[in-house]
Amino acid sequence: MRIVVQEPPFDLGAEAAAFATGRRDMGAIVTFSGVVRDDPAKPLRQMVIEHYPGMTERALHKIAAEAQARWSLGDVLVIHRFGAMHPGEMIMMVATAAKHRKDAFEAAEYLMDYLKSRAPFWKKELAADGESWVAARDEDEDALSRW
Amino acid sequence: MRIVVQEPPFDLGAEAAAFATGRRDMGAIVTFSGVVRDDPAKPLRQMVIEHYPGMTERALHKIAAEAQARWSLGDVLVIHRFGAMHPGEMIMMVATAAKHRKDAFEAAEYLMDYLKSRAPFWKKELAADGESWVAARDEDEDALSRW
Amino acid sequence: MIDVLYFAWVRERIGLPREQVETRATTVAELVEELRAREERYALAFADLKALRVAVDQDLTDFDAPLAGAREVAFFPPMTGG
Amino acid sequence: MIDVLYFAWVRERIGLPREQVETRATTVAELVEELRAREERYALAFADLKALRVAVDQDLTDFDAPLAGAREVAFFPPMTGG
Repeated sequence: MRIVVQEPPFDLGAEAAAFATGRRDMGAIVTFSGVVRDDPAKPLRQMVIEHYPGMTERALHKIAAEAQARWSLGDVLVIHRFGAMHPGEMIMMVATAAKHRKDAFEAAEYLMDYLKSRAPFWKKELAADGESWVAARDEDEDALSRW
Repeated sequence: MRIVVQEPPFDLGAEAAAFATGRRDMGAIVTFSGVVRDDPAKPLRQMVIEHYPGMTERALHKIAAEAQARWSLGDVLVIHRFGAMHPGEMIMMVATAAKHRKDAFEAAEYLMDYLKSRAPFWKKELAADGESWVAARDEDEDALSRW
Repeated sequence: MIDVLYFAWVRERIGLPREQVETRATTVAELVEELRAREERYALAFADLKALRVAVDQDLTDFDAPLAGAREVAFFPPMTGG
Repeated sequence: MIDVLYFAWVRERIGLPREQVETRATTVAELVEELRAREERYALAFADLKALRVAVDQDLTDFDAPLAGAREVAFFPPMTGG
């Protein structure tokens, strides 16, 4: 298990390749990556992610450990950035390795669902007309009920 | 949409990075990659994948187009190899880009479920004690019923 | 004349990847009957149709599919890609 | 003495990221009452507890959680990571 919380960009290609390389015992690798999205109707200047140092790593470890307890996984990777980033930049990624694709997919979705609303990150959007904190979506909270 | 059927290895990292780069309109990228798995109890020398040239590309295009019709996707990538490969080598990958993670995850799982049992590939395992065609699993056929 | 293709263990049992077949069969099932009657290796390959899949002109179909106008018929076991 | 941390708009409304608080509160809810009574900006930040989450010693918990032995309490809006 590898959990990384950092400000600078990460290299999705290099991380995905390193995670997948040489897994002779694991047939299925799933990655999810989240990108700062720009709404053409309301152009975004920057996204700033605030986090809670200490608790963030603790929460991510807990979520990843829970995924490993629930599914048969060879490995789990979580990288999440904080600080300022521009549209098109990568915010975070998770990767899971499992013998079978069902485990790898479900575990990645579980990680994402919990990471969204149980890891202490808060997004602020800076647009031409001002700045605003992104509101939590009910459907993200609802997503937890399926696990 | 990009569909590639080829014999040589592909570079998961480079493909994942190229697929994800600059998607300002798409917040969620999912990749799945399949690796030749080795069973320590029955070491595999090689896996050989046979396919049906012409029909393979046609079937993959059809599956990818159906995924694009069902989910709101920015892009779809499918790469599948044929020929001989060793344990640890990458067999195939799919990637999906969507505004929201639910669409990206579901579409990637749909692509994998259909690709498993509706695209004309057949796996043969070459082990120390002989060679054998991999049997289709009932659960792979059953997986289609959820869509 | 129709192109008949075989893949995986169907190809191995019959001993060739493709052949041209002169047939008056109007459905896939009739074509299978003609092939079965040819030689033991065909009879063996087509012994259990539930273990086989068929594509006509590169589209998966059923054994009762019509052959009218078809150029290419392929027989193979269930697919195991991914 | 307990460290009290604020994040996102809670931090902005209160105007500081953390402070040390001398308190005799035995639960988070009691601590919130003490903070609310301090100044208008605290009252505003804690106006709607349903819009807030709380962590005690870096674990998410409820507003009725006990504070016995706690070193660090953090208040923040629902998380929006990923």
